[in-house]
Amino acid sequence: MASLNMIQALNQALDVKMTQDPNVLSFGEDAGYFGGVFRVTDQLQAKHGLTRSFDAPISECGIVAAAIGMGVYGIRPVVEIQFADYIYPAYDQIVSEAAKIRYRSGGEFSVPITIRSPYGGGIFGGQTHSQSPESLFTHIAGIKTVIPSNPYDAKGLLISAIEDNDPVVFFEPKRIYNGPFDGHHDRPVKPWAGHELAEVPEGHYAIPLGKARTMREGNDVTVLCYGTMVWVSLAAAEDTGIDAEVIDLRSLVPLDIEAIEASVKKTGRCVIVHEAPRTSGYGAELSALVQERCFYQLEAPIQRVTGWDTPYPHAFEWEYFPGPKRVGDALKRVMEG
Amino acid sequence: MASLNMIQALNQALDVKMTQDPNVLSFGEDAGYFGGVFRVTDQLQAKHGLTRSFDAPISECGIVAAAIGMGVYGIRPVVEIQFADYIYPAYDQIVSEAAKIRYRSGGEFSVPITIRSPYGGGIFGGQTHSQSPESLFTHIAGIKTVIPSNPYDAKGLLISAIEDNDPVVFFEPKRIYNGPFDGHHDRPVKPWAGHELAEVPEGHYAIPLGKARTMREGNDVTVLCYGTMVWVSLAAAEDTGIDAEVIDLRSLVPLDIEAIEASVKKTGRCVIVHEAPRTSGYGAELSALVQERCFYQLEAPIQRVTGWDTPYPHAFEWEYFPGPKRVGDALKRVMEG
Amino acid sequence: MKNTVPLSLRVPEPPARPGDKPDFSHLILQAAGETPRPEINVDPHDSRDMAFALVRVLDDEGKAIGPWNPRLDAETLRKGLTDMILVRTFDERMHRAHRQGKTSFYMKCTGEEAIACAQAQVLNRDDMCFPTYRQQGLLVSRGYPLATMMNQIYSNAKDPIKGRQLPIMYSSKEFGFFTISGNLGTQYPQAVGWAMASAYKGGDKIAAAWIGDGATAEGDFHNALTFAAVYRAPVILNIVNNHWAISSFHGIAGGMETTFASKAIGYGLPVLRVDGNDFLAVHAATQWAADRARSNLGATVIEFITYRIAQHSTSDDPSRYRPADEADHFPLGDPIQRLKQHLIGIGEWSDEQQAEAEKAAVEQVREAGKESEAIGTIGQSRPSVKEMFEEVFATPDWRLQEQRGEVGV
Amino acid sequence: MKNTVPLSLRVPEPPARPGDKPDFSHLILQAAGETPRPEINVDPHDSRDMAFALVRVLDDEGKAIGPWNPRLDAETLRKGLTDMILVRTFDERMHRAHRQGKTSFYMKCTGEEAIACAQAQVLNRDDMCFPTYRQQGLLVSRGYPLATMMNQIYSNAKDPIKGRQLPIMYSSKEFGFFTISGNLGTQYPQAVGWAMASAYKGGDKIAAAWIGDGATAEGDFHNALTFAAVYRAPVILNIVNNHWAISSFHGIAGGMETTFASKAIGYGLPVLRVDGNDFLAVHAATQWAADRARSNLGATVIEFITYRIAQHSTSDDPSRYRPADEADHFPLGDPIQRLKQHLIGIGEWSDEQQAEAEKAAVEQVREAGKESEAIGTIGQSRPSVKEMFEEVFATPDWRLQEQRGEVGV
Ligand SMILES: Cc1ncc(C[n+]2csc(CCOP(=O)(O)OP(=O)(O)O)c2C)c(N)n1
Ligand SMILES: Cc1ncc(C[n+]2csc(CCOP(=O)(O)OP(=O)(O)O)c2C)c(N)n1
Ligand SMILES: [Mg+2]
Ligand SMILES: [Mg+2]
Repeated sequence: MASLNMIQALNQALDVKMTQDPNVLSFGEDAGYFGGVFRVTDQLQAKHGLTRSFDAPISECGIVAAAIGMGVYGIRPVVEIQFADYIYPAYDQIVSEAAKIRYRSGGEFSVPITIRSPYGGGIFGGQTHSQSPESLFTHIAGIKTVIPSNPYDAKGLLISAIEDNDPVVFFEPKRIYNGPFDGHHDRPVKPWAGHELAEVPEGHYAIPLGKARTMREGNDVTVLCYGTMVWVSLAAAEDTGIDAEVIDLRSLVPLDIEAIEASVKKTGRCVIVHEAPRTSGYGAELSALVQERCFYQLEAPIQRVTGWDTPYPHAFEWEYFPGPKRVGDALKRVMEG
Repeated sequence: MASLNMIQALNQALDVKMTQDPNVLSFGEDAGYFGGVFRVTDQLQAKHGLTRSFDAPISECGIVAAAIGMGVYGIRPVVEIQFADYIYPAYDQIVSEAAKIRYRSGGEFSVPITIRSPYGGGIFGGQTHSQSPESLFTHIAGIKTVIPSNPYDAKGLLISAIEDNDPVVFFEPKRIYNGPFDGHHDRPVKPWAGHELAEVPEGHYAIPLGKARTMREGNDVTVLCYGTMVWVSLAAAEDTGIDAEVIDLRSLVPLDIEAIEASVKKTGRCVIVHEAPRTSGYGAELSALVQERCFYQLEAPIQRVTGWDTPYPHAFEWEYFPGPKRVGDALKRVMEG
Repeated sequence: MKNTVPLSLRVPEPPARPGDKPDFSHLILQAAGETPRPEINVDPHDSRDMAFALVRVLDDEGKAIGPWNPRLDAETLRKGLTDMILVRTFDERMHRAHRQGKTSFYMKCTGEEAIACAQAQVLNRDDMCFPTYRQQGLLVSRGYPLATMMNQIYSNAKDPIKGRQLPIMYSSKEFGFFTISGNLGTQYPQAVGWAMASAYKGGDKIAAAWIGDGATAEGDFHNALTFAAVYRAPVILNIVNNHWAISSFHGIAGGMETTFASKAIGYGLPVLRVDGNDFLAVHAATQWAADRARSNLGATVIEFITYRIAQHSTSDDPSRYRPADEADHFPLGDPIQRLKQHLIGIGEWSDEQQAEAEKAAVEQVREAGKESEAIGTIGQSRPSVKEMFEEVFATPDWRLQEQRGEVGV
Repeated sequence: MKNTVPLSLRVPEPPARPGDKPDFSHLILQAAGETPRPEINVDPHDSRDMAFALVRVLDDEGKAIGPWNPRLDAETLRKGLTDMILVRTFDERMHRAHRQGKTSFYMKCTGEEAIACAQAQVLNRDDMCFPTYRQQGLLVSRGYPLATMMNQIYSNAKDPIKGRQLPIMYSSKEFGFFTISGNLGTQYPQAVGWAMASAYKGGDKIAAAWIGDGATAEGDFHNALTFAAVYRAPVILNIVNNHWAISSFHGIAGGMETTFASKAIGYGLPVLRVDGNDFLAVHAATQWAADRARSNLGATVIEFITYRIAQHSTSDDPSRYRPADEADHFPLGDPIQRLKQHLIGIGEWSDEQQAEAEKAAVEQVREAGKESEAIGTIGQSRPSVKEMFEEVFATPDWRLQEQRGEVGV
């Protein structure tokens, strides 16, 4: 079994589906001949042909609208939004159209499309190459939101997203494309090579949407996280020696509420970690759900470790990015609470 | 002092500011000669001239972008988005531009604009005339979000929004434009006439953004709400006889956290009410904040009474709309908890 | 350099407001037969003038003349006429139904019937239409049951879209009629995507989309034309210029600066500017565009010049913003009268037949009304409340199941 | 009707990929002097051909000829030349700085210097420019301190925008340079709004905006032209067609279907298509547009034909998607060489002066570099961390104060 990084794993998911299903095609800005600025669609045009992996005009709105029309026709486009920070021009087509077409047509029309986009910080990308807009999609009925944290999941989840009959927004944590960055930016970067979750089987496999993955079992506190923050949270548990149960949600909608409830009822404590600004981030929903369902088991206030309520600042990457230190402090606070 | 409905009060706020400040102007779809589909800008063109209150092309994105450019120039445009359901094409200009220009320019440029838009349900408007997208704006650093619940506040808050030096999204609960609808749709509609909060002083007055209003003092439970839900919540307290403290937030960002904390610490219980879908609605943020700050005073799980996680359905208005019955049930649950 | 004059902001105003004399002198017109008919494989650069011409077939006497005459047989023309009569009768009836409190909302297409009714004859049933709320003629012409349209309007138990949408937001996959969106313009680039998929699959179906003069200002109009041109999508992009967008005249969308048709030039797309109240011209222009699409030559933009005779919707009152008699001065007349005049002129129709057709239409609508009202009008009957929670996703997640439980359905 | 051929999806491809022979035969060219110069009050409908013509002043021998010759004095021309030399020198230096790890990112405008440098001479200092990331020439020509540009690029303690933005996202109100956005196209309709405000106030300032060929596909391009036409805004809307958008050739934005200039026709806006590597043509065309705006005649669209010689940014490698020698085959040459040739031709410049100017530029940049690097390059020096929390709003709310407390600044 090959050891792949996340880019290769995602590329393989697309290749597998395009090989298997002539109705799957891919397009986006610089995603055709060039293979995407992060190379996720590399070689797909050479292998599958010009009309199955092609470049698109710089119009995120047009890209998603065209994909919706294709989905309505009955094929399964996978589109790339070059950075999540540029998804907003497409927001109306996603919220008003993709999310509502099945419902408003009484089930006659549907939109089986996947919208891929690199997201998140930690790369000195400044305010327009670092954003984490996931909660702007979790609020929208009719949209699924998926975020992998490793190569194995990335391939299996992307295959499920493509096979799903509803629109899926698939955010790729670009900071961990090449290795499980844990927020210790002062240490040498680990590559995926050799990591057990980089062992990616050839061919087709699907990971169901809505099933979380327990990355670390623990009894003291439950940590809810996704994307890059999974590795930061694991590092924080490591650094503090607190016996945290680290849960990688993998999919925010649908959400694996059983796994969350079971874990918090076991530990009695909860810390939520994400990169997006705190106010109305997905951590707010998770916090509300946990206190609604585990109120009588909670021994301390749920803690949120998040990005600040500011735009993403270029020169203050590590003060903004929720690193292992900040997560560790929250783990300690919640244990004292 | 005249008794005005909310439309007249908002119209007066615009009239006062346009009379006072030549840099204030208003535009939007059908908002000029015709005075807006809800008549909020009625007569402003006749009184202040063609270039101070005019019609705009049907491009919400263009309307907001033009307003941003005007704000950067140094004037104070107030634009109308005909329905909040149509604000999404402008989302990129609001999120990527209006919200970030002061910050990214090191404070050199700013965007003192007001984006008015009728929002909310209860009018059989179906999925594109009933939405409550407020939490899509509270998540965005750099945007203020204001929602009045009565004519007096509507005028004072809109004047503050126009005078504010940052972009303000001002959502007008269209269901209560003409009267304090309390969700008892089977009863005759009350008009504003005669209501004490319809007593609107002539001329200029401002209500600071970020100050909540306690609509009803109570000791048993704190109800956090805004817009139409203020009246529904008051009715629920009435109907159940539960001694609820009903707090009208008036502004979601900035938020009056002191008022919330003080009240919940007093009552030990909290119910949050809004029309928007539950998942990642503003209620999630409020719930998270309350449990973070009042954890040790809480005697029961915080309850959220909200719209469902579906598009707004035309034929099921009163099953979707959070009415006094549903709020009342939550009040009872939280008292038992 | 300093300014020669101080700057001033220009805000366009319509030639006439309530009380003023209507004025259509700004409208670029041409006599029937004057505009040439290019080959369908014409180089768009050689046909730019079409954006400023006007395709017309029926002259003032109702004679069909010139190169665009589609030479339709009488049967086809009579169907077109009776379809238009039926649409108008249906609109009248449903408008009354609103006043009677049977529906919360309605929108007529009075004066614009020729567009959808003629285009429905050109398009195949399995071509996909991405309409606005003023193309009910597509459904009527294709024989979609009037009672089913009413069931949707009444959101009653037989509403095919299960009470989820405002009245008139029809959807019918079987009739090639894409679910109408309440959001303007969004369907335009979607139609291009659908057409791209059809081309990608090497199929033979084409798409057609409609947009109003006002909505051309939305970014999605630009997105649609860009993608249609770049990928040479087999789609017909119709602009229905009825001169008003609720209370805003077409000049607020740029209609006083140039023709809407001319927007196609900047994308290298061929375009036709057509008399939208001339059934034969609409038919011929649509056939030309459809032939191009089916011949893999790509997209065509068509601007139809027409006039919105009725109020925007039942929530609107045009007397507040335009002259009450403006419609009477619209130089392109009424599509039903013009086709009737033509048919009578060629001896294929008579005033008696017209009277009968109108009676028949009233009868047909009454029958449908009976059938639909027997199920119920707004509030009397509706789909099961559980429909509120169905089909948000293909399969509901736990949230929807729990919330459905809270409602107890 | 059934299809005559099965449909197929067309995806445009550039004439040449790596290894192929470069080919610009698709480019519509005209000889210098050929294109007429309309009066500034020309009716846009009578000047549509300008969208397919090419405004050029410098002929192949570097002689200035024809109706568009701005007849600039030698001083102005020499400043233009030395400005362009300085921009190119600055770009080279900062590109090296990136390789040396002094900055995380950089973008050059190599080959496009004439556009910003000539336009800066026409626009007044208090006109507002809404640039993209390739108009650094505006700042350089207006005398903005190079060291301050570097401070921004290094996000050091003297960065005027306080470390909040990516390198090269300059902002200077004093120099009429609007804060560059990382989001493409957004500035285009904002410039129109700014111009509307200037007109509303009866002032005399005009706005100018720039957009790339690729970004014209964004909806904001359409929004800008619609609002500019409808409200007759005093704005110059520049399209910089450098033939590439990262790895996508202009055809992906529709550049093979027609000219980008022709998009103006659909809004009734006057347009010029200009040799962007001809300093005199850029100057003259911009003057024509500025005169129109200042005369309250409204907006002008200008397409500048140029070529992106360098990689898109320091993150890009063009050898993967286009011929390495494509730039050498670009028919409009290099703007610096062409203006130099002209100045020498009229006896106002020499190879010696050129050599000196280049030396002087290197010196000037080195001096600035010293000054800025003394403060620090990326990582060595930066603004106070509290700047992370400042100016989100005019006054911070409790959340920002609490969060700032958490960071302890
Ligand atoms: C995105 C969006 N903005 C605004 C509206 C409100 N609205 C509904 S119809 C209409 C006017 C449309 O005019 P036009 O495009 O000319 O079509 P017509 O009604 O004349 O057929 C407006 C502004 C909407 N439905 N969607
Ligand atoms: C909204 C948005 N989408 C995508 C990008 C990513 N991006 C940055 S530059 C660029 C290419 C722009 O090409 P063009 O407009 O021709 O300008 P040029 O770089 O050639 O000057 C792209 C796709 C972005 N910055 N913003
Ligand atoms: Mg119209
Ligand atoms: Mg370019």
